[in-house]
Parts: sequence; C-alpha cells; structure tokens
Amino acid sequence: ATVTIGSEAALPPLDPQRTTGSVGLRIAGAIFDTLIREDLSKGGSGVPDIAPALAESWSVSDDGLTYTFKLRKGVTFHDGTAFDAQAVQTNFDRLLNKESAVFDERASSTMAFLTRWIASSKAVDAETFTLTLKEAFSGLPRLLSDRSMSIISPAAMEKYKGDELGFHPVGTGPFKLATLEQGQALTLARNDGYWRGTPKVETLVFKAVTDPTALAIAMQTGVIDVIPSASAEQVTQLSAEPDLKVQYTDAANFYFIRLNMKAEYTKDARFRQALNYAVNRDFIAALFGGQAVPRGGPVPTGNEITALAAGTVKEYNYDPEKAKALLAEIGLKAPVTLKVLAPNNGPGFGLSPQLMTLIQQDLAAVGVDLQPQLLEFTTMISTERPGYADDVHGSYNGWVTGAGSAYVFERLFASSQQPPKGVNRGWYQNADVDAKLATARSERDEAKRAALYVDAAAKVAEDAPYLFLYQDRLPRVIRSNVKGIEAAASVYIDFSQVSVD
Amino acid sequence: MNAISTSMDAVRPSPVLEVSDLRVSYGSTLRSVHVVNDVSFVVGRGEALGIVGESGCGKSQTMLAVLGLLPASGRISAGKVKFEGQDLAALSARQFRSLRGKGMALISQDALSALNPSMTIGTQMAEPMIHYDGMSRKAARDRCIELLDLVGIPGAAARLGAYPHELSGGMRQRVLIATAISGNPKVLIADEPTTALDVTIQAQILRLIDQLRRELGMALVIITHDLGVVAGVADQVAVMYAGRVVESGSTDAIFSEPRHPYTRALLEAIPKLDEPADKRLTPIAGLPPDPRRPPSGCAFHPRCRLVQPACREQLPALEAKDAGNGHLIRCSVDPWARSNMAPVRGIATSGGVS
Amino acid sequence: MSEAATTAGGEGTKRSFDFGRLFRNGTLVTGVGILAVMMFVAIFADIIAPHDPFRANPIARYLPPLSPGYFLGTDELGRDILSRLMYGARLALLVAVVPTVIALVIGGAVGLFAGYAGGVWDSIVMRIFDVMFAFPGILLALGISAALGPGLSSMIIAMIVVTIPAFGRIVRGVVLGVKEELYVEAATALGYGHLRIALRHVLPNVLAPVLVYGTLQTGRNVILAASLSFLGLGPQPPTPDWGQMLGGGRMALATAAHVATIPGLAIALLAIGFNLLGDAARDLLDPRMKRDRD
Amino acid sequence: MLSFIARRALQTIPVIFGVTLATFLLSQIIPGDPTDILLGPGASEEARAQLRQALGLDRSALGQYLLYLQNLVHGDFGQSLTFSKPVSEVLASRMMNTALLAFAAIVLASVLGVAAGTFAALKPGSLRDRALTVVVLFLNSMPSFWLGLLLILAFGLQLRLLPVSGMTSGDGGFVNLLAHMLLPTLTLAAWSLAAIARMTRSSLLDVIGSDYVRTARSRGIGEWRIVFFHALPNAMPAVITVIGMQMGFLLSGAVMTETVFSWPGIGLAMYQAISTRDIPLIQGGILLLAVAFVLINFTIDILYAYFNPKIKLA
Amino acid sequence: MTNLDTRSSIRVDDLHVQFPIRSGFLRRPTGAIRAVDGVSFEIPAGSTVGLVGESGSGKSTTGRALLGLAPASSGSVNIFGQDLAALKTERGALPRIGQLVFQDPYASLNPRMTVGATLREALVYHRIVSKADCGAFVQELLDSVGLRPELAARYPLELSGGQRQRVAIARALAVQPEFIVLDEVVSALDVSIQGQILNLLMDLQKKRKLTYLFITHDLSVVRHVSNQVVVLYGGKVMEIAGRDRLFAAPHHPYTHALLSAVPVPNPQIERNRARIEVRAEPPNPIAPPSGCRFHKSCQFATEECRSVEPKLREVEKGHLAACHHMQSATVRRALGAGIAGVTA
Ligand SMILES: Nc1ncnc2c1ncn2[C@@H]1O[C@H](COP(=O)(O)OP(=O)(O)OP(=O)(O)O)[C@@H](O)[C@H]1O
Ligand SMILES: Nc1ncnc2c1ncn2[C@@H]1O[C@H](COP(=O)(O)OP(=O)(O)OP(=O)(O)O)[C@@H](O)[C@H]1O
Ligand SMILES: [Mg+2]
Ligand SMILES: [Mg+2]
Repeated sequence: ATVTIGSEAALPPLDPQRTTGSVGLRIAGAIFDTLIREDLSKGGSGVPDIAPALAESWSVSDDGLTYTFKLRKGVTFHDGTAFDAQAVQTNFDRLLNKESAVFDERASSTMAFLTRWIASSKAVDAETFTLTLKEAFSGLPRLLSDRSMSIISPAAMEKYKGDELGFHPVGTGPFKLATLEQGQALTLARNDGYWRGTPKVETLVFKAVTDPTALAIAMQTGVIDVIPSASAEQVTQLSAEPDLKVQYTDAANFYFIRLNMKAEYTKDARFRQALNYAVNRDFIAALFGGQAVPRGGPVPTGNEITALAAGTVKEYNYDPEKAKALLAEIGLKAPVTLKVLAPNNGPGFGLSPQLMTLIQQDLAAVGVDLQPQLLEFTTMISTERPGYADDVHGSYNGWVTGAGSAYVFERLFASSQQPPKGVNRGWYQNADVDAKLATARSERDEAKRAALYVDAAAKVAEDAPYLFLYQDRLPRVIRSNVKGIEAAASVYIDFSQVSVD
Repeated sequence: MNAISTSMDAVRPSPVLEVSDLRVSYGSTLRSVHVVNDVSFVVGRGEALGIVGESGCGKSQTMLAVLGLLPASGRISAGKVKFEGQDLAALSARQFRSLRGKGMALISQDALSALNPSMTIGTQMAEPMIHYDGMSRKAARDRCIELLDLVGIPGAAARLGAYPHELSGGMRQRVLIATAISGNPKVLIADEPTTALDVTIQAQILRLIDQLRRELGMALVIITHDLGVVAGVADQVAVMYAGRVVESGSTDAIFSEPRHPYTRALLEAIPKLDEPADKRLTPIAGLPPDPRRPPSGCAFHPRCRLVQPACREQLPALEAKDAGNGHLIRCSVDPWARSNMAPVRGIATSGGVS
Repeated sequence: MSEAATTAGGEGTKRSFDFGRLFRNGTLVTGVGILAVMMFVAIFADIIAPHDPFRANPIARYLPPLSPGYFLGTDELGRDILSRLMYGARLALLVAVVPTVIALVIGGAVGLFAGYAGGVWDSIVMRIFDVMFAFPGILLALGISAALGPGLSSMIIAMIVVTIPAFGRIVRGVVLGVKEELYVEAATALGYGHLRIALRHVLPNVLAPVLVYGTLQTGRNVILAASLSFLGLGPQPPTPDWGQMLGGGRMALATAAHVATIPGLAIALLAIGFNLLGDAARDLLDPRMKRDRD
Repeated sequence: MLSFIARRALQTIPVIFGVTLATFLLSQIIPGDPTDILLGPGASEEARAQLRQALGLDRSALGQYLLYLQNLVHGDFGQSLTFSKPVSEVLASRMMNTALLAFAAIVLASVLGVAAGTFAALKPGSLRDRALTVVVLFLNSMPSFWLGLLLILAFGLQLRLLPVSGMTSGDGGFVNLLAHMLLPTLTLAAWSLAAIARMTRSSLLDVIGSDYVRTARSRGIGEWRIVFFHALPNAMPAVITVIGMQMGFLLSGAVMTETVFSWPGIGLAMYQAISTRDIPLIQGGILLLAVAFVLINFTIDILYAYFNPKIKLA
Repeated sequence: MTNLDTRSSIRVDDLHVQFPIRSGFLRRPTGAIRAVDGVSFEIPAGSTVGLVGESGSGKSTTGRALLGLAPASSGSVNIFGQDLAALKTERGALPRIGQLVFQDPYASLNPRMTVGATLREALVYHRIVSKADCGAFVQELLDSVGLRPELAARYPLELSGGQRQRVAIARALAVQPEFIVLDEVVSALDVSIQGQILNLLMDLQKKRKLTYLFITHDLSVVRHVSNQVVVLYGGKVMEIAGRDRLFAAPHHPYTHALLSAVPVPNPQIERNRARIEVRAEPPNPIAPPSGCRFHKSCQFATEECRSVEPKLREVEKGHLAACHHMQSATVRRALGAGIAGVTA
C-alpha cells in the first residue's frame, strides 16, 4: 500500500540538522530516528511523553551534568553502516567539533539551541555514549527528541558534504529514500528490517502542492491521503467529504506580536497590557474559522505546565474599556503609531495580512494606529535577528518548535536569550523571571520545577512582553482508510505506525 | 489599321457580354449608395469596348460586378449580366468560378499588387491549369513558357521561378496579361492596364493587348481615364460620369462628334499633342460628385456650362436622340444635335467650345 | 480665376462631426460606457459604497452574494465586497493609467528622438530597448517589484520600466514612417528647423496611432498590475485592490468562490473597457492601422 | 539568406550582453543579505565574512560583475539558497517542464488561434465572426491567473474531471501527464490564442481584400485554394511575428500559471525564489528566460525571412 | 544657349547625385545609385523648363537637388547668381528663393494642420508678415490660388485632391519664392481637374514672374506649359531644346520614341501612327551600361554607341542632343516619318 502525504510547501533538502521548517522535519521523521523520541501513539491533549528510541535508556549524573545513553544494538543505517556510539559521536562532531572532517557550520548554527548546553560528547564503548553539559539542564532529553537531532549515517556524512547530504538522506528510520524529485515529490520505500518492526505500508510519497485549494482538491480526488497541516478553508472544504476525517492535534504553539521593550510606548508595561486588552481574540478565532483558539497568555495548551498554569497565569480577555483606561492612565496623546513587522506569507502565516487588518481595527478603536509592515518571512527574520531596532515596536511571529516543553519559556523570555545569543528579540528582561527560570532549569524535582515555571509564566503574563494572540489547533485531514495517525499533540506523525485498510 | 471594321454601317458582331441596367450598391438597403447606375453595354465577339471616365465614376465597380467579384459589402441591386446569352445570376458559384479565367479574364491596374508576392510567377500561372484543367506539371510548364513568349518576355523558361518583385513594372504587366489570356477567355477585361507604366511601356502593352485580341479573337473591355488610350484601342466607347454612362457609341463618332457636354468638356480640358501648344485649356469647373450625395437631376449639371433648369430636376435617359447608329447620349439639352444646330444660349458666351 | 468660384462650390467633405456614426459604433459605446461607469464608481465611491470597505467582521465572513445588506457578499474578513470593489476602482484606474501615461511620455520622447535623429543615436537607443524588451514584461516587473520591495510605488515603477520600451519602439517605428512623408520633406523645403519639424510636423502625426496603442496598453497594464498584486507585490493590505482581493479570495475558492471570482470579473471588465476603446479608436482614427504587434 | 542569419546573429550578441548586465544590476538593488539565508540566523560573524568572500560579495560592483560574467561563461549561475543546489541544476531540471508547458501552449494557441481567425475572416461580419470577436476580447482581457482559478473551479472542484496541480500523480504515464497539462496549457494559451486569432483574422482580411486575391479569383481559382494557398501564406509573416512574441510572453506567463497550478517549472521556482529572496535563482531564472526570449526572436526573424521572398533572396 | 548674365537664370552644371547603397554587417556603403549623372541645363528667369523622362530617370532627384534637398556629389547649381552651396549655409535663404510642389497632394500636406495653420506657419517662420497681419495674408494667398477663404479652417482630409494641390501651391507661394520646382503636380489629379491647376500655374507665373522647373512624364502637358524641354534618360540629359523645336524635330531617338508613344485622343491619328519601340528595360542606375545609356533600347545603335558615351552637342542654336548618329541621314529620315501627323 502507498500513502501520499500532501505538503503545503516545497520539499526542502532532507538534512535534518540543517532544516528548520516543519515540512522538512516531518519527512525527516520517516527516514531518521532520534536518540529519544516523542511517543505519538496516544491522542489527547498534553505534551507527548518521551520514549527510548536509538537510546534504549539513559541516566543522569547527580550533578545533572553528565548524561549517559545506552544505545540500541543491532540497528543498521539504510546504507548498511552499523549504528553504534561512534556513529552518534560523529553526528555530534558534525555540530561541535570544528576540527572534525564532518564539521558543518550551517548545521552547527541551526542546532545551537541544543549544542549550547553541551560541553563535550564521548563514545565510551560501542553501546555507551555520554554527553557532558556546561550546566545542569533537565530539559535535555526533550531537546534530544527534537526531529532535527536525527542521527545520520556517518558514512553518508563523510561521503556527501555540504548541501549534498540533503539529497542523500541516510538514516535508521522506517523508510528509506527511493526517488527524489527536487522540491516537488519524494518517494520513500519501506525499511524492511526496521527495529520497531516492519512498517505497514510499502511506500510513502510526499508531494508538494503549494496552492491550498489545489491541495484540497487533490485530497478530494484521492491523489493525496493526508494533509498534515490544513488551513481553515481546507477544513471547511473537506469536512463535508464522507471519506475524510479531520483531526485536531492541539500541539503546543503560540502566535503573538513580540513587543520591543526598548521602543517608545511599548517599553511601558501598562501600554503593553492595554494592547492585550484591546484585541478581540474571538474575531481572530473566527478569522481562522475555528482552527485557532484565542490565547491571551504565555502558556499554550499542550505544554508541560498547561494544567498547572490554568487559573494562575493571567489570560488577557477582550476589554477595550480597560485598555482605554490604561492608556488614559499613561496619558498618551493620540494618535499613537505602532510600527510592527509581519510576514506576508509562509506556512502558518497564510492569513497574516488579514490578521493584521483585524488587529489594526481593534487597536484603532482604542486610539492606537497599527502600521504593519509586511515582509517576506525570511526578510523579516533577518531584519529582526539582531533584535529590534528602536523604531520597530515588534513583529508578528509564532513559536512551534519545542513549545511543549516548559523550557520554551526560558528560550523566549530569559534575558540571557537576548540577541545575538537567542530569540528574545524584544529585549525583555525581568530579574525575577530570570532567577526562576535559572533555578527551574537545573531543578530535578518535576513538581518543583513545574511550579517554578508557572511562577515565571505568571510574571511574564503580567509584564506582557508580547501581545498574545492565539494558538493554532493544527488540524490534519486524513483519509478514513488511513490508520495509525493519532491526534497526539505534535505537528509530526509516527510514520512507522501508519497503515491502510 | 482597322478603319473599316468600325465604319458606321458595319454590322456589329454577335454579342458575348451584355450588361443591362446594372446597378451596384453599397450599404444597407435603407441607406444604400449606388456607385453604378443603369449601366448597359454590349460587347461583340472580337470587339473592343473602351470605358472612360474620371476616378470614382464607377468603371471598376462595373467590371467587378460583371465578374462577380464585388466585395462582401457590395451587391448588384438591379440589372442583368449575360455572357453568351446566359444570365450570370442564374449560375451556381461553381459554374461562375469556372467561367472566370476561361470565359472572362481580368487584367488589373497595379501589376505588383495583382500578383501574389509569395508565389513564383510560374506557380501562379500554372495553378488553374494543373488544378482545374487537369494538365500535367510538365504540360503546364510548357504552356506557361509559351504564354510568356507570346507576351514578349525574353528567356521565359528562366523567368518562371522568379517572384513578382524581381521583375520590372512592364514585365509584371506582361506576366499579368499572360496569366489573363492563359485560359483563352472570350472576354478580356483590362482595368487601367497601363496607368502605372511609363508612356513607352504603355504603348508596348497596349499594342500587345491589341495584337493578342486580334490573334486570339477575344472581345476586349478596356477601362481607362486616358482618352488617348481609348482612341487607339477601342472600337466602341462608353463615357461614364458619376456611375452612369453619359455617352456611348463608336470610337470615331465619340471623338469626331462628341455630343454630351461632359465628353466635350473632357476633351477640351486636357492638352493634346495635335493642337497648338499655346492654346489655353478649358477646364471643367468644380469636382465630380460624391456618390453618397448625388446631385438631383443630371449628375453633371453643377459643372455643366450649358445647364438648363430642367437638368436640375430630371435625369435624362440614355437615348439615341437623332445621332443614329448606336450613338447614345444622356442629355436633355443635347446642344450639338444635328436637328438642333442653333446654338443654345451659353455656348456663345462660354467661348472655348468649338 | 474663372474657375475659382465654381471650384469651391458644393463639394468636399462636411466639416461637422458625425456624432451619429460614433453612436452607432457599438465597440466605442460599450468601451466608453464601461470606463465611464468605472470612473463614476471610482469618483463617488465615498458616497455610493454601502459599507466601510475596511470594516472587518470575521463573524460574518464569506457571506454569499445577495446576502441582506451585502449585495456581493463578504470576504475572508467579513468586509463588504461591493464596497471594496468600488474603492478598488480608484486604484485600478490609477495603476492602469498613471504608469501608461508616464511610460508613454518617456518612451515616446526617447522614441521620437531616436527615430528622428536616426543613425548612431537610433542604434544606441534601439539596442537599449532591445535589452529592456528581452525581459518578458511580467518577469521584469516581478524582478523590479521584488527588488524595490512590495508596494504601490515600486509596482508603478516596475510597470513604467516595462512599458517604456514598448512605447519607445512603437513611436520610433511610426516616426520612421512619418519622416518619409512628403509633408515632412515639404517642411524641410520650407527651411524649418529640426525641432519645429519634429514637434510640429512629425509628433502630431505620430500621436494618433500611439494613443491607440496606449489605450490598448492600458488594458494590458490593468492585467499586469493585477498579476503583480496577486503575487503580493502590489499595494499592501488592507488597501482595497482588485488583484489583492482576488489573491485573498483564492484560498477559499472551493468554499466561497465569489470572493475570488468577483474581483477577477472586475479586472477583466476594466481591461475589456480599455481594449474596446482602443479598438474603436484604431478603427476611427486610422482604419489602415489594423495590425497590432502586441 | 545566410548573410541575413549571420547579421541577425551578430545583433543578438550585444543584446545578450546587455541582458547579463541588467540581471546583474537587478541583483544589486535587491535588498536582503544572502549570508542570512545561507547560514541561518545563528551563524557567527566570521563565518559570514568567510561566505561573503567566497561569494565575491566583498568586491567592487565592477569586480562582482566581471566575476558574474566569468562564472556564467563556466556555466556557473551561483548557488540557489532555497534549493541548496547550483542554480544551473535547479533551472536545468525545470527548464524542460516549462518548455513543455510553453510549447504545448504555443502549439495549442497557434493551431486554435489560426483556425479561429481564419474561420472568422472567411465570413466577416457574420454571426460567427462576431461571436468569435467577443470570445477573443474576453480572453484578451482576462488575467491568466483568474482564468486558471476559474478552470480549477470548474474542472477541478465542480466536475472533478481533471487534476489541478503538479505534473503527475500516482504512477504517472503519458495520459496522466496529459491530464495534468490540460488546464495549465489552456490557461497559458488563452491570451496568446486571442492575440493570434485577432492577428490572423485581420491580416487574412487584408490579404483577402488585396488585389492579387481578386486577380486569383478572376482566374477561376476556387475559394478553398484562395484561402489556403494564396491568402494564408501571405498572412503568415504577420501571424508568425505575433506567435514569436507570444512565445516570449508564454515563458513569463508561466510564472503566473505555474504558481496557480503548482507546475514544477522555472516560473514556480522563480516565484518561490522571490518569496525567499533567493537572489542567484531569481537572477539565473530571469537571465535564462530573457536569453530564451532573445533566441526565440532570432528564430522567428529567420522564419519570417523564410516566408518573405524579398528577404530570402537578399 | 549660354546666358552670360547669370543673375537672370538658374544654371545647373554637371550635376551628380548619388545615393549610397549600404550592406554587410557594418552597413558600409558598397555602391551607389547614380540617380543623376552629370546633368547641365539652364532655366532663364521667368520661363518654364520642362523636365521629362521615364520613371527613375532622375527627374525628381534633379529637382530636389536644385533646392538642396538631395545631396549633390559634384557639379554646381547657381540660382540667379548665387551659388547653391553658399545659399544653403544661410538659414532660410534658400527656401525663400526656391520652393517645391509635389506630385501627391494627399501626402504633401500635414494632415494634422489646418490649411490656415500650414500657411501661417510658413509666413511667420520666415517673417514674411507679422503675426497680426497673418490672417489677411492667408486670405490673400488662398484667393490667389482660387480657394474660398473659409477653407482656411479645414484640414487636408476635408479637401479634394485639386483643392489640396492648390493649398500646396499656396504654401510654396507663401514665402514668395522666385523659383518653383513643380514635381508631377498634375499627375495624380483627375483629367477634369488637371486643366484647372495648369491654368492656375500659368496665371501665377505671369502675375508673379515665377521661374518653373516643370517635372512630368506627360509630354502633352510639357508641351503645353514649358518654354524649353530637357529630356532625361538614366540620369543623363538626352536632349534639350525649345518646346516647338523639340516636338517638331526631335534629334534623339529616345525623344522620338517618347513622342511616338504618347497616346493622342484622336482615333484617326492613333490608328495611323508609326511607333518606335523601346525594347529593353531602363538602365540600371547602380551599374549603368557603357557608352550611350540608351543603346540597348535604340534601334539605331552601333558599336560606337555601345562603347563611347555621346556628348551633349549643339544641333543648332538652343538645341542640344547627345547622340552619335543624329546627323545621319537614315536616322533622320526614319525619325521624321513617325512625327508627321502628330504635331500640328
Ligand atoms: N467597398 C466599397 N464600399 C463603398 N463604396 C465603394 C467601395 N468600392 C468602391 N466604392 C465607391 O464606388 C465608386 C466607384 O468606384 P470605382 O472603383 O468603380 O471607380 P473607378 O471609376 O474605377 O475609379 P478609378 O479610376 O479611381 O479606379 C467610388 O465612389 C467609390 O468610392
Ligand atoms: N532617397 C533615395 N535613396 C536611394 N535611392 C533613391 C532615392 N531617391 C531616388 N532614388 C533613386 O534614384 C533614381 C532616380 O529617382 P527619381 O525619383 O529622381 O526618379 P524620377 O525620374 O522622379 O521617377 P518617377 O517618375 O518615378 O518619379 C531611382 O533609381 C531611385 O530609385
Ligand atoms: Mg478603378
Ligand atoms: Mg519623381
């Protein structure tokens, strides 16, 4: 049997350690394994559990600095190379060891979110591999489950350098590359000796259909079996079809306008709170046709601490009067002009112009003139990467990667994460928050750790460094006869479990 | 040379082409413009008819109507055309088609534009022979060479592969004549065949046409605005003005004894080699009428020096008056009628008329 | 002059303009009619538009045409499509006409110069035009718009750059023809200077065919502008712009087809208006100029 | 004829040279730093500097242009940032797809356009002529992407008859390819079809009204032969010119059509390149299409000369 | 026929006009069309010289060269005592002495200017009158060519061919020239209109003491209007004579052939005329034949004609011809026969 997955964007080269978008990483999951995986076999809300993958088990030293992994035996890469500690070491050499022949600058920078914790790595013996951290970090296993930390065949790594590796992906995963049609289509053949058991479908096809309507039609006409990331219009169009089902993953993610703490107006917390009160998030949800839910605070559904945070961490609601009152309190003279960057397209941002229009309308009602500047996504990122300039009040952005982990709060809100080191591009800084996050990072008592994060999140919500907007429900459309895709809170699919009736 | 054949009492040969009361109209039936009106003439076997008149008087339209080649917007709205006694209106499109080229052939005015620029002259000439007469290519080729020889093109065989633009004006006109006579037509219609040519070449072409007519026994209709050309070639002459024939008769009669004021005026308006050089011309005042707004009564009356009140009201018929022998005029005054020798008021004062 | 008096009598074409004939010209009447309606709507959009074209209400989004209060329905933000269409007419006319006129002036001036001066100047200008012309229109516009960043002004600049060589070539071609006309030689024989001949004798005779071409080009520019803004390189949201409305409606083609099809119809209608006007003008001004080298 | 070809060939050289200069200049005004996209956000400053040097971005404008030319001569169009491949490879793999689409469209447009134009010209002013004029007017005034959407709506969504995206689906095969090609080809061909039909009609009417056609008729040549052997060949040069110009437009029209139908050609790649600021790819794509356009025009001129005996002999 | 007082005539001396033929990659001149190849004649002030010859013989080019509108490669033109080259350097001087009227009245008027504007432009540009007096002057001009004053407001499109030709004449007259080149001014007009224009031109000449170079291919017209006739063939002068001389006793076989070809609207004469046929095509202006230009078409051509170019020689006072054989008795006899009965 064959299952065809529709891709909403062009297929990128398949070098997981270089790829950032979910389109590429989704495919990487079919070809590669990580040391630790997320268990996607169960639906329901909440962040998926982590489970052993290429690492059968792992342990942490008491100081929390050394992780020791026991590796799975008898696994081979698609090219026949044996999987062992040396293979894992080569993968880390690619990211960490500038002297190594396989070192890759681009992969290294892409993987910095992980490697910044790591002091050294070592293949102790064939089945044992250790990572030594620079400081204690309890979130490491979750980070290792990120698709980009896929383990690539060392033989392939040596053979194909630079961009070439992306066209010759060799992993240990359930499927291996059969044919590759640059950017457009990709055919994967089943890996018969897969260590989790032979996959249930023979072929997996990934097909890029960049036009959303065409993608939906392809689904209707049976050309495609799965749309892993569907838009509101597609869901509306396809939900009437009897042989298709819509699945909401509700994986953790948030969309927001990150505000600049250094710019006029937005440096004032009351102003930022006013903005949060001024926006009608129900309108936004309506714009997304119910495929998005209002999210007025920093903790998304599907995060480790979601349940704990409920009721504790403030969620802003639509209250224009309060917004006006806050603005009056500051004594701002209208009109206040806000310059905000926004992507004009790209996966996840298809409705960006419309969204800006809505927010513009809401803010205008409280006397704030929003001036969105629509840019190509990449242009926007390169503009904001060094941190906002003083004349920019913020940018519309979203966060999906690792949003299930509580550690995401540190990545987004810790002052240590200000550019150039991290993505705290709005220069948010709160000593209290920083302290709580730092303690939590090395806290190994789960309950205490979670509580610390909730405290930090509550503070963040109060400071409102973002204009919190909504959470994407990440709907999928699946043909009824395709089984094994569960509504786990993840944008990814466990392809080894997919079957066709 | 053929003074006898056109003498007054000669019996006219049997008719090949008879046109009677022909009217050609353009535009919708409601607001139609008649560019040819009540035109009648007869051409006998081997006879040469000259049609003269100024630009726009309907000469070409008459002949196109005869050949069934009016553009889509034009139509024959009255009258009859008979070829060898057969009414052409009764013919099917196919029959009419096969009549063209064999029964009647056309030589048009501008030789460059009358030849297909993207076909060699050999291909063009041979086309109807091969495709409609079932001749073999070889036979057609031989016939083309023969024809080109006949019209006096040197090195005919070598010229078959030439494109029209490679030939000079005189040669193109000869090629056109050769193609026209290739079907041995009974009537050859030459629409201003020499206007674009130099006088020396014009003389050659006219002689050639005349000679071919005699040799092949064709009837000839020659259209021109040059009175001199008609004088040399035609047996019969029809003078047209504003879509109507105003005078017709034998060439000698028309030139020696023009009866219509227009014919007379025309002869006086041009300098002639056989007249004193210093003689002042007597031009015709005014301009020919616009067919969309024809004047009332006689179309020539606004320019006529002998105009009478009746001329403005009533359109005179084309009739013999007392001229006799087929000499017809369309004039209610008829100032030079034999029975009317007393000069009409106006002739004396106008001076120039002799 | 004995004949003088009679010569002038009762002939010649009437001076008076035959308006009846113009009216009977269906092409012209339709073309002018379409454009007149468009202009009327554009000018009085403020007054006649039933809703605020910017007012969004996502709760009432994708209302179908003929919904109460929303004659043409609403778009993905619940904005009134009819009102946006009316305001969009302004921009549509602007981006069709302004770049065309500017390009006509610049391209025309350069073409006139090249054609009239001839020789080396002509060769240089024509090679530059060749190069500009070698870039297929949309592509060049796309490149320029992308280079200058999306927006109304860069779109207009791109369209001007694309249209200049077209006009330049046309004008030059016509000038070359007109230059050979006898009346130009007559002007030379009268000793007139080059500038006077170029401006008074050549230029006015070039104008008619060029205006015809210009009208047709305006029709083409309607589509070019729509294409660019469809690709997101035109005026930025929430500006009511037809191409962008079409682009916005595209994602809901299956569920709310009217959002995309209605602005498309408006674009086509405007282009038809200019094309009809151009065709009619060509037939009226110069029946011989049947050829259009598009 | 040979000297005509040679002369015409020589003329294209400065044009192609100018085209390279123009594409180069275009890349100079495009904002955005290629190192950002190549290295990703987290890259170090020294890595950036290294890359700049490798790409020659540290040179003077003239130096960059010369480097650009030198690379072009070696078939090196640079490295595509989005596709992580040499631009030449990306373009090469897609050129055939675009050519296929453009070729199918021009064939369709020429055949239907000439046929429709001829059909209309045979009875000017008739009902069919008028109907055709209206259709042509519509096709001429419709944005192609809109037409594409309408076709998708009709054939993809309502009738579910034809695939609306990509080149193949399932196991492929010729029929499958044809089915995928149909709608994009139609969309792409529409505008050209209209232009060709218009030109065929008007130049055929000119020719049919000409003196030599009347002369041919006067010689008893049948209507059928008149149209096909006398009128059409003489109307052809004008029609060929239009077809030639259309080929260029088709190449660029491919950007819109390929985007709408996700046709994996150069146009789609360019669209993607524009949205990701993939400068080398934009540059390479524009250059390739412009050069193709120049070469097509060259071919058309030769064809034109072939149909025109006056040039053929020169 | 040499006139010692150059101020009272226009003299053309050994005029050559060549148009370069360009070809090859660089469009270099690779040859030349020798349109006018050594032409000399003289036009006495106040008289009309007729220039006849077949198409392409260089008539128009000669006329244009006389007004500096065609590039003379060698030779000289002297207009009433002033050298053409000198006149050309002085802005506006040449147009005010010599003007031009073309054959095609439909093409020679700017269709975008009214009749009045066309005339005013000439008047104002050359400062013939002040702007204020312009109107009256335009009326006067129109009147002098027999047009009603209200025609000033019309565009050429609204005029008939004859009326346009009158406007073209008026435009030439506007700058008050002494000399006008009339290039086939009546050829495009209807026969009934031709006479109007010819009479007008003759009247104007008398009234304004104009000097005409009358270019035409119509010998009957030439005979009617000119005092002298110059016969051109292949860019060369074949014969020059007073009008009556030329028609009564042409000396050159080409002139004779030309005369015998003119159709006469008289059936009796037409039927009995002997015609001298011109056999070959006109000479190629790029590579003219050696010897006499006419030898390929001439029935009397001898070896001498093929190799030696005949000079223009005076046959008698005021009558020149370029033929080796014009004195030969056979030729004269053969030629003489054809003329009898044509010219009265
Ligand atoms: N297609 C047409 N539609 C309307 N009127 C036409 C058409 N063709 C010719 N006419 C008119 O018919 C009249 C007669 O034209 P025709 O061509 O017969 O004149 P002619 O005597 O041959 O003139 P010429 O000497 O210029 O050839 C003219 O007034 C002309 O305007
Ligand atoms: N501008 C020009 N460029 C090149 N050749 C020219 C030019 N003008 C005239 N000729 C050539 O010069 C020769 C003489 O031309 P000209 O016009 O003087 O002849 P013509 O006697 O006036 O002929 P026609 O009676 O046809 O007007 C011809 O061979 C013509 O082709
Ligand atoms: Mg005629
Ligand atoms: Mg001439």
